Amino acid sequence: MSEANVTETAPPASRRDSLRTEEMLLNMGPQHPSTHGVLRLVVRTDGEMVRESWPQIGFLHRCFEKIAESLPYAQALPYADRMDYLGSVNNGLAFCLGVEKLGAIEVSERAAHLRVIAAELNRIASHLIAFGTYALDLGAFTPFIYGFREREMAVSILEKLSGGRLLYHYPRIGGVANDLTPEIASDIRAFLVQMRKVWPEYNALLSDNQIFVKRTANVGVVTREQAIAWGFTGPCLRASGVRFDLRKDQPYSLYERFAFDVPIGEGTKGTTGDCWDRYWVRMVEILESCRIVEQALDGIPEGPVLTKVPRVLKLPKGEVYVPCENPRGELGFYIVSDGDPKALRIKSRGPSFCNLSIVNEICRDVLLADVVAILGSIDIVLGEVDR
Amino acid sequence: MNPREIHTLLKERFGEAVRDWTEPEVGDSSLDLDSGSLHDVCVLLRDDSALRFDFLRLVSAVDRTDRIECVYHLWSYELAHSAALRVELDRSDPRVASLSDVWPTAEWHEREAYDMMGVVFENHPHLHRILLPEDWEGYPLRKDYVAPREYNGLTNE
Amino acid sequence: MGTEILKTPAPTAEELLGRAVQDPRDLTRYLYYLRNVRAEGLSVAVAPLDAAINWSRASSIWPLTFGIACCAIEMMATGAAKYDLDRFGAGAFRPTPRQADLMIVAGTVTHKMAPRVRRLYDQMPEPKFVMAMGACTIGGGPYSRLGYHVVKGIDRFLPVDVCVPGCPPRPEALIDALMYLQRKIAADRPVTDRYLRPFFSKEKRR
Amino acid sequence: MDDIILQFHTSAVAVLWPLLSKVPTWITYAVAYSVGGCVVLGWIALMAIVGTYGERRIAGFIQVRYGPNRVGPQGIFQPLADGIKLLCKEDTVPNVANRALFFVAPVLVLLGAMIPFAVLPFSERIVLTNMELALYYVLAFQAIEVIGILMAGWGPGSKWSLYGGMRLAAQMLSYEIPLGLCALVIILLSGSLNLGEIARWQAGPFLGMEHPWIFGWAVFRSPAALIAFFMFYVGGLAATKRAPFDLPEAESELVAGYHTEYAGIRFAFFFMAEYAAMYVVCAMSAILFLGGWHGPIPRPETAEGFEFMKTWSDLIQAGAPGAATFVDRCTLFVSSLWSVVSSNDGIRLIAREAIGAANVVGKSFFLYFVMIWARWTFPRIRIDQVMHLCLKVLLPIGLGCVIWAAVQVVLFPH
Amino acid sequence: MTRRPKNAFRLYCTDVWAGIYTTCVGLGVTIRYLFGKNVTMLYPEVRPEIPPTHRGLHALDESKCILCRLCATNCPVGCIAIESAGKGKTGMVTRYDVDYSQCLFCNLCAEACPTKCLRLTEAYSMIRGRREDCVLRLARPKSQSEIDEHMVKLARREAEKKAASKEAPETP
Repeated sequence: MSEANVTETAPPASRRDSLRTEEMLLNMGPQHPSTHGVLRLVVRTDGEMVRESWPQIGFLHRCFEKIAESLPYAQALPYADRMDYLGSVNNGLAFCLGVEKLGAIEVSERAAHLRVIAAELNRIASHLIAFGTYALDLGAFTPFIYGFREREMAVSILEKLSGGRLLYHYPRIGGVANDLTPEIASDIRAFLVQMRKVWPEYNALLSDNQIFVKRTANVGVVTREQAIAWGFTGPCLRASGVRFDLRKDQPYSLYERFAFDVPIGEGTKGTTGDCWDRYWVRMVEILESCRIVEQALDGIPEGPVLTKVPRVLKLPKGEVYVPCENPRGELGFYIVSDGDPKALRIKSRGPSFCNLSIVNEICRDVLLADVVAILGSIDIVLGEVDR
Repeated sequence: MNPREIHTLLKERFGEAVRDWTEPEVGDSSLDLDSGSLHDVCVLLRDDSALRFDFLRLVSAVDRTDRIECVYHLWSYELAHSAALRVELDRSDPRVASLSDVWPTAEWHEREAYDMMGVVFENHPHLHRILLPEDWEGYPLRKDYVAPREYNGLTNE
Repeated sequence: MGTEILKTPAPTAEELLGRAVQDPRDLTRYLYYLRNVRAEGLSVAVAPLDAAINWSRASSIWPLTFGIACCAIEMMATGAAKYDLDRFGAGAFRPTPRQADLMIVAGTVTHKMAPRVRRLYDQMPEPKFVMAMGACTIGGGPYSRLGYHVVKGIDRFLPVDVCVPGCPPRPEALIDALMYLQRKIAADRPVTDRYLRPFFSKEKRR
Repeated sequence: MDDIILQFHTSAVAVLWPLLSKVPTWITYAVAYSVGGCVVLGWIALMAIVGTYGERRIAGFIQVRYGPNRVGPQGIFQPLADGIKLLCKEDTVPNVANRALFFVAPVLVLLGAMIPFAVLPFSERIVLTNMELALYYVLAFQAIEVIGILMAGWGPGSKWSLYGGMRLAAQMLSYEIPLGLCALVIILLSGSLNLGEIARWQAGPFLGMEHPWIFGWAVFRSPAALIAFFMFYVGGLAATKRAPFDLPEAESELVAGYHTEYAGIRFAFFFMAEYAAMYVVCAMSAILFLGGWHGPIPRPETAEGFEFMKTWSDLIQAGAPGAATFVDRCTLFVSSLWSVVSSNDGIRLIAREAIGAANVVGKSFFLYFVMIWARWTFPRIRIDQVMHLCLKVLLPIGLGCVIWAAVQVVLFPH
Repeated sequence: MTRRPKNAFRLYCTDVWAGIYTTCVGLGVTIRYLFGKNVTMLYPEVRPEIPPTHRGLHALDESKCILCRLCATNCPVGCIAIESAGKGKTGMVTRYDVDYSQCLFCNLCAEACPTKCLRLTEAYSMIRGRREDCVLRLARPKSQSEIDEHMVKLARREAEKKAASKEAPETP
């Protein structure tokens, strides 16, 4: 619904009793503490009950697809990092895999292992932020700070590896930017030990807390059919009971080599597919990612890190779509090339874009506080929604 | 089922609406359809027991300078196979049936295709710009698009 | 003190900033007026009032929770445990523009977002400062050449006090920027005018 | 044991300055009480400063970081800096605001927070007014703050503050009843509404012990009082909109709840009122349930019947006729004060009052710390869960405690 | 009215007990951290240790620069502006500005440099008051006389080479 024709609907005749009640249009506008960035949620409320909500996006539309068409592949890669700035290694990885599949470029095993390590560390860091901001949405400020404490350790490792703190530009077409040194390897092991030690504390502080459970269980329930119909992917889809993980079902970059299991929501604290399940699937995924990083670190072979790629890379005529498992869901680049150094069209599928489209469907007849809980549990990043 | 078998199954069901099979030498293959029969094909793809495509992954509009293509990527969770549909529309008035009643996720994808490329999807619940402001002229992702010099008071150079 | 000192205009905030003491921990930098009273011929009564107001404004800058994109994550990291913005008195992130002093614009400002950012700036009460964090807000950043929807720098519609280059800038750079802003506030003159005459004095403006 | 200010006024001042006796008594009473009031106002301001500083430092240490530690030594001047900055902010009033409500609201909220300080005793004798219905007075005047915040909700005309105001109304309705019931338990057990009386009851004989050290506290005297203490504290959390109950100014949902549109000094009023109200709840719980000044530190005994004021005024009356000029009247005033204070009983009495005050303030600061500790640990409760908690959980338990207390008073008094 | 579940009272009690128990557990966690060690790095006094691979501000070694301008062409945003006196190896860099209001620190320029004279260093903090100052001038500012003198040297070397090449063709 565009801004213009959001009209003030008069209350139905049945309620025109003496005490005239009126519905209110509320603007959880682009600047709101709990909209995870610049999302505008126009909400029609009757007192505390929310009747309807229209998410309005586009406030962070940074013309990624136009830029990706007018720059050669190697120079468009840093822009892919800036799409989902919390999982920027995964973005770069999806972009590189697409280009490598179309250009049939070989990647050495060591580079594939390093890509998996960086992607999983980035997933842990992103889930820690999701844990922190979700607690912040529900009013608990301390878990947010504890989440950032662990995230600083992961980020300092990725900084030693790639040079950047948030936007790493680490996967390159044909391999990775820098090599792993033994010092970084020992840092990673230390981080894994700390993460496993602190994980039960997070649960004690938040997951099992009765107030948190009361605020999230049985709130914003998304059934299995609804999740699939609305294009849910990633932790939100798995929370609704669909056991589907791209790293397991369509493995890429040597993921088939690592043993890890895919957590799905069983409705332990409420019904399957409620906010608590979405939160819990993310928490268990942190542990799974730790297992993957450990196995990747143990099995890393020797070898070159970046294969020689011609400076002016020309991809053959054709199109390719390689989906990857981004912390928020399935992220893939549909690359159409015409044989010249610039792509004809690069369409990026942002998981948050589809996950957000269900907000109007489930935020019906719920309390205002629940809208915040539902929005937080879907864990959207606006850079990916608006591209 | 790999794309080729899907193509033969659709070919016998819809006959000439489905173009003949072209095997691309690099990258993914796709089934070419004509825009009129898109909606029925999609309903069949979703409901047929052998296909069960219940997840619309991606809707992308590609501007090939003389024509505009709409490419739909589908995936089935039960049978774990994927398919890609391609529909060619003429550039001056790109028009195709909306799939938002088949897959609700298509609603936002189609609004973005309209916003970026100007493809009009018939009987879409509320088709208008999703990313750019309401009063933005032109469709940015067309090859002949010229960026505006100035928008409500803020210059662009 | 001769009256001719009042005819010559006092140094601007920029020049004073250069001379202000660099070490942020040294409390006397707020009272540097007092040290220079003899030299610049200020009226002793007014200088301490200036210094006190500057000190309180610089020591308790409340930023607005206003994260747009990637730089917002680095702003959160600065507010979190390892870099702790609260040590500088600037940790109380206020959700409403009414109670905020500093607007850290962290992230790309697009054409659709610009009027909202301008309205937020107008809603903030008067002694307000703007910090342009990240290359996108200073001059359009990575999207300056090809981004049709991105505003090329927020100084086109907002008065910017501090620019922090970086994509995204490190938390240490953000803390340096905050200390730069504190020094800039210390050089401000809330109560006296350009010729160092107190606003509330009844003397006619020349 | 009447008020300290009344005694001081009748005995010492009236006698020493005869011309004062020509002035109508209510003026001199007013002056005396306003002096006392200013002292308490200073204490409220101190509470606001200690509150803001303590909250940010303790929150910092809980979150493994340091709070403000650069503004002055260890960040002591941080509240001062916040205060001056808020004072010098521009005073913005939204043009859609209902100006009358907008201006009155912060005043009423601060007033509502300050009123209970009139009866809050710091020690056995140090109290502004030793009112008989002190407990009833405190519980009754809590409603002023509610009116203030409802005005703050409707006044600025912003949708967010309207939500904050309405949420507070719902919250106040649901927690005031259990709060009243817990107070009722103590009234039944101690038999009086006067806070001094309640504290003395907790020092009385219990289980055969003549001077029960801390086992005389109401909390140990009966299980009903123990449960009532926790419910009173939880109700107090809801009253001061803290910890899991901070719905009216819920940052993440309602931007900033009822004080969304307030800036500068008006916001400082809300800020100060919040910390003053926190101290009131902590002090009330300390006095009603944790034995007021009969705290962990034992207090020295003074001779039976020794009254500081009475001995001092007798000395003054004895020397009054001899003192003619103003100067030696002052010397008489000071010398008699010095002689009473330095007397053996005087020192013991002052020590007794000081340790009593230390007990009361110490306990309320510990409860203050628990409030801050709870705020930085728990997420926020939804508004219907607050009502469920207060009306469906605290209320039945509260009624049970009242019945238990009544039965206990009848079966085995003291 | 929804029918009350059979074990409503038992649910109610477990609810209340769970509430009390988890609040105590939560308080236990935070109190341990209250008396635990802080992780804050007191920034202005304690300098951060930055890894060598850090992509910070640029640094240019003028002597090794051969003016191939690969760094400028490889930059996605085109924020490097180079001016020179003369071309190729013999040329002299007169102006080498990196415009930090556009740069995205992606290290593509440093990787493209054949002689590795451009490098992204560990420096991270460049705070400016205005946008115009956000430009890093890497080349040593050269006076006009120095440039002219360099051009003269170039012209003289050119003349000798032409003279040498004129004699060479006659001898074979």
